[in-house]
Amino acid sequence: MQRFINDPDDLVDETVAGFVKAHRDLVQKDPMNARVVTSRFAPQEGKVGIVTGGGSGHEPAFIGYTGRNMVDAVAVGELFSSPTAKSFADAIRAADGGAGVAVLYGNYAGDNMNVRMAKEMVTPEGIEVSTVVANDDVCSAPLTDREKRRGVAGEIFMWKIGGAKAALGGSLDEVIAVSQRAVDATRSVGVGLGPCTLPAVGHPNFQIAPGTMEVGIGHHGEPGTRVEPLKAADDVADDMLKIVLDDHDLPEGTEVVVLVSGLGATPINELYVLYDRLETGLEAAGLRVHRAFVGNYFTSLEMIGATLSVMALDDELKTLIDVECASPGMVVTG
Amino acid sequence: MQRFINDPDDLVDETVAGFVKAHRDLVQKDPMNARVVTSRFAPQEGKVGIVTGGGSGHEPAFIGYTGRNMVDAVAVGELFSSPTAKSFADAIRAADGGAGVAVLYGNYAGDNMNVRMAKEMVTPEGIEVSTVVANDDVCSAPLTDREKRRGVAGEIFMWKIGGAKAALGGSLDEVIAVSQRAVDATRSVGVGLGPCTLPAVGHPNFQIAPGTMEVGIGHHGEPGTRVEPLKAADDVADDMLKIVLDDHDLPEGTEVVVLVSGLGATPINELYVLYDRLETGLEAAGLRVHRAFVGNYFTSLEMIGATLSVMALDDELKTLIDVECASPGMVVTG
Amino acid sequence: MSSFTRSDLTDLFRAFAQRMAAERTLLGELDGEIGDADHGVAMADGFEAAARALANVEDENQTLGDGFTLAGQVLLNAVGATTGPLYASALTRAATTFGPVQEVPFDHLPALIPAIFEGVERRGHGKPGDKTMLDAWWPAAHVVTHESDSSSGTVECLRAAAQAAAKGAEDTRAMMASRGRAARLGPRSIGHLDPGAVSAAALLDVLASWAADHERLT
Amino acid sequence: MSSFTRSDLTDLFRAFAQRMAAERTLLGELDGEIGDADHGVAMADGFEAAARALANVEDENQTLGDGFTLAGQVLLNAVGATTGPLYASALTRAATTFGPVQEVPFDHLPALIPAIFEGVERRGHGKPGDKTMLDAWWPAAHVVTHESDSSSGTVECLRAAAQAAAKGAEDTRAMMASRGRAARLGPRSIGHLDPGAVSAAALLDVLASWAADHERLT
Ligand SMILES: Nc1ncnc2c1ncn2[C@@H]1O[C@H](COP(=O)(O)OP(=O)(O)O)[C@@H](O)[C@H]1O
Ligand SMILES: Nc1ncnc2c1ncn2[C@@H]1O[C@H](COP(=O)(O)OP(=O)(O)O)[C@@H](O)[C@H]1O
Ligand SMILES: [Mg+2]
Ligand SMILES: [Mg+2]
Ligand SMILES: [Mg+2]
Ligand SMILES: [Mg+2]
Repeated sequence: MQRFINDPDDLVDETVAGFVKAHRDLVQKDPMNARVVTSRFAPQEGKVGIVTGGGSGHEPAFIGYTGRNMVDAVAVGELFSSPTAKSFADAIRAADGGAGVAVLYGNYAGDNMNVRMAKEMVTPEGIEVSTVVANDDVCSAPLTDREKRRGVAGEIFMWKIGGAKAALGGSLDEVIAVSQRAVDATRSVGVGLGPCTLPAVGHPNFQIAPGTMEVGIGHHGEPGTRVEPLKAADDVADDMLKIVLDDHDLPEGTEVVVLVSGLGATPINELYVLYDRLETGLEAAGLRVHRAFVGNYFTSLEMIGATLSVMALDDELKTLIDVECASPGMVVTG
Repeated sequence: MQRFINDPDDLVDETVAGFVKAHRDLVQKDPMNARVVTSRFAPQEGKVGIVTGGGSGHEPAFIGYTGRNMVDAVAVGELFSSPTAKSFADAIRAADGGAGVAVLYGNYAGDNMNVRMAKEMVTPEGIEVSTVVANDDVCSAPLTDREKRRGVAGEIFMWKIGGAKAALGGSLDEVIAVSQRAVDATRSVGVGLGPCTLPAVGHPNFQIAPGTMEVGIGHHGEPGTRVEPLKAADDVADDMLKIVLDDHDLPEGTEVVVLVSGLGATPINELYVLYDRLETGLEAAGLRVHRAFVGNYFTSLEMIGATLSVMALDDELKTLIDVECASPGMVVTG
Repeated sequence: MSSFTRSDLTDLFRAFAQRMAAERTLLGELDGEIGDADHGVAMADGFEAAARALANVEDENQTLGDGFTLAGQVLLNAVGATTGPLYASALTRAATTFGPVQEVPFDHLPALIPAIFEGVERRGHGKPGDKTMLDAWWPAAHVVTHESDSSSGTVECLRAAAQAAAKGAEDTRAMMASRGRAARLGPRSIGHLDPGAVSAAALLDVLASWAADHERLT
Repeated sequence: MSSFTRSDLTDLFRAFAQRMAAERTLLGELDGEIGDADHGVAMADGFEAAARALANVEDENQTLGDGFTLAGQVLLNAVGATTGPLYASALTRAATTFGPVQEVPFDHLPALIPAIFEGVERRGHGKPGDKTMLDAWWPAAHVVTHESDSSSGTVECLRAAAQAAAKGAEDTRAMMASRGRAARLGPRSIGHLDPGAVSAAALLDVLASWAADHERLT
């Protein structure tokens, strides 16, 4: 492992420590729980709190989306593991400004259970909690089983939209409704070209043979829908777009927001090569790109590969995606 | 090569194409030269133009620092190759708002020659050109030969400072003077854990044996000052900081700006692990971190490794680093 | 007849923790095949934290119910993942089963198994055949509730339960996952053991051995 | 006696381009050892662009000076890197040497070599011994200006120059780089050939062979 680590058991704590130091203008550690990162601007009296959480190793997700007009508090799990129910509960407490808390997270069994238990813990304290579960990962289950699909990079859209709605004074019900609309309007797909290694394990926990690619790979290396010979970037982009658009029948003229995220070890110029082709394909399908994000937004340690997320906009989603925000992982200027 | 590429010969053009599409709110392609990217806000009548340029494969550098209050025009070279003199000349023309152009670039033989020739081309057209050459890479030559040192990630500080000074209405001489001060106040060092491959070559052009690291590596894999067994992250951070601080005797109480950049394939959480230790070390040395940037700011394709850059602040540098800016690679909010 | 006391509980958890530490790498690798490779870390860290907590707060007034509740809470707060809430729920259930008493007759010990099964089932909404830890806990619970008669001894009962769990874990190899991360794999999960079932079978193996040692020593 | 015409210039550059394409991988690898692996791409692309431009604008009014200037400009605009400006400067110098004439006597051809040497030297501020392309161009230029007497033929002179360049390139193996990217390596550059010197020697080899073929055919 050619990696910058000390004791693998300390990796998450050291990541959080470095993160809150580097971004102290935006974030801080929860004094009560070292596995909770909160926005400097939270809680805000009368504002709906936005909470998320998930396993580590996806940086800048999840902690990186903490900040102004974004997420108020994040529960931090071990590498690729759901945070504890207690951390989710403490994140909810930290985000609560008296107007209720929206927990916007991804569809993994552990997260589902831990969030449910956290809600049970804080409800007696008088904190109103509602949840939205992102399930944007097309290849993780068929459309007929949509509620089984995982949440991946499209979660960032959910946070951006929910965070903006809360910032504009939306009620808990309104924040939940529009965040759910963001999820419903989002589809993602990942393509893996190389595996990743959990430092405590020491070797890759799955293999992608050189010369092949795994289409539909999950964020923890969960195998995809098919393994096939590695194609030219344009063909990969076409395949990704087809998977997303086939699943998501969008009327011509729809405006979309696009996110192309590297999985950790793919050179950034290649993400632009993919984006170049993707935008061409979107326009050929009669869609218009309102905004694009290209970079390492939601990684999986040093996995080689990329994800595509497309969110279809309605008027409100469009307004909200453009609302100014400042977080270490995403800044939108006014 | 597990990479998203089409024909390797098209990689740079496709990168630029995808980049200007994705960031069309901030940048555009020069209509006269496909290897020049300009800011949407340039040229600005009466403002000093800021130009840079360099080889591709370092994304988001160099193109990513084009934007508001940052670089006005960037000349784009082949992978790891200086842009042509013509591209530098066209970038200068595109940035020129009548108040002269500051070309702020890194110290490589090719860039030196091509910038010099570009200057010869545009001077007869009445454009005043001055240059600053970054040489922040400590390990590329001894302190006694400082003018031989290369420019690496510390260039970003030079652009930020120069861009801010120009935005505030500084004259060409003032922009040059303060950009030079930024360079003089900056030291960088890189540590490589794994090589990178130029797609046209198809295999790594240097090797780093597993279990070892190359301390002082250059941005194109130029070998460092020493190869040694890979250490724990904290020890690597200590070594990097020692190299930077030994070269740059800073009085106690000095405020600094810190940049920790991944080289392309290092997981982002590990950059925070390094930063955690680095900040501790800086404070132990009596220095105060005014601002930190941690992420993939100046990469080398899929090299594994990281660079550290430290800039010592004086009052003006501090004011300028805080000036609001918006570019795809760096946003500072007001 | 001997009893199962609060300090036996600590001892049992110490044995669980040692075994999970020993299986850590294997469990990580099994999870790597069809999940995300963290099951070894989750089980080892979780049971270590629970064992340590049980040892630390062992005092005269603690009941078995308190002990199981504590173990569940600590596991929940230490682990996250899927394992945290599932085993926390299981141990909370066991706390109810064992109740606010300082000790129970030794032959009550097998009741721990159906309690854990029910706790996991209730929290995870799964069923046997989903290719999860339930495929180990369910056959073991079945042995305890249906197949053991009072004539056979406690240790024999626990041994039979452990064997049923081992077989159940082995049977997950032929199953297609429909719960947890491995569900994504669908048919491609077939041929791999479920890591949660394997760790469950290991816990049951520890329980049977611990009981055998305990009986011998008392 | 035969002459060297503007269309011969196109032909010569076609031969340069072919050879650089053939050496592309090798040059990339040599540059990879002590630089950044792009020298093969730079030389191949640059000379291909120059050859194509010379072929495209070949008309009656073009002089040799125009041709060299064009080749230099195109190379400069096509390549960047260090190679672009160095060879552009070299070819601009050659344009002056050959001048605004449609052709020169064939035995003027060797004058190309010192012209290139001087152009590279002037642009790069280097000197022989720095472990650069000058270590090939300099001994070759020395052969042309000092060692060849008019009694020996043009082709022999060019052959001798090419041999001197090949030896010069080989000698870079023992040198420590003090210019260009490899300078960073200091002592660790020793033992590796300088890619720019190797490509220069290859160009000189092409020049000698091309001249031999040309003489035979005319
Ligand atoms: N709903 C469920 N009910 C019972 N067991 C489950 C359920 N979901 C997952 N599991 C078990 O959890 C195990 C994985 O645990 P672990 O790797 O620790 O957590 P995660 O899946 O969150 O990474 C699986 O092997 C399976 O046995
Ligand atoms: N100042 C100089 N004078 C002469 N030749 C030089 C000089 N600097 C570099 N070179 C030559 O350039 C070669 C490298 O060219 P190339 O790889 O194309 O460009 P870069 O070094 O910019 O990547 C070196 O091998 C060396 O021969
Ligand atoms: Mg997990
Ligand atoms: Mg180069
Ligand atoms: Mg797991
Ligand atoms: Mg080179």
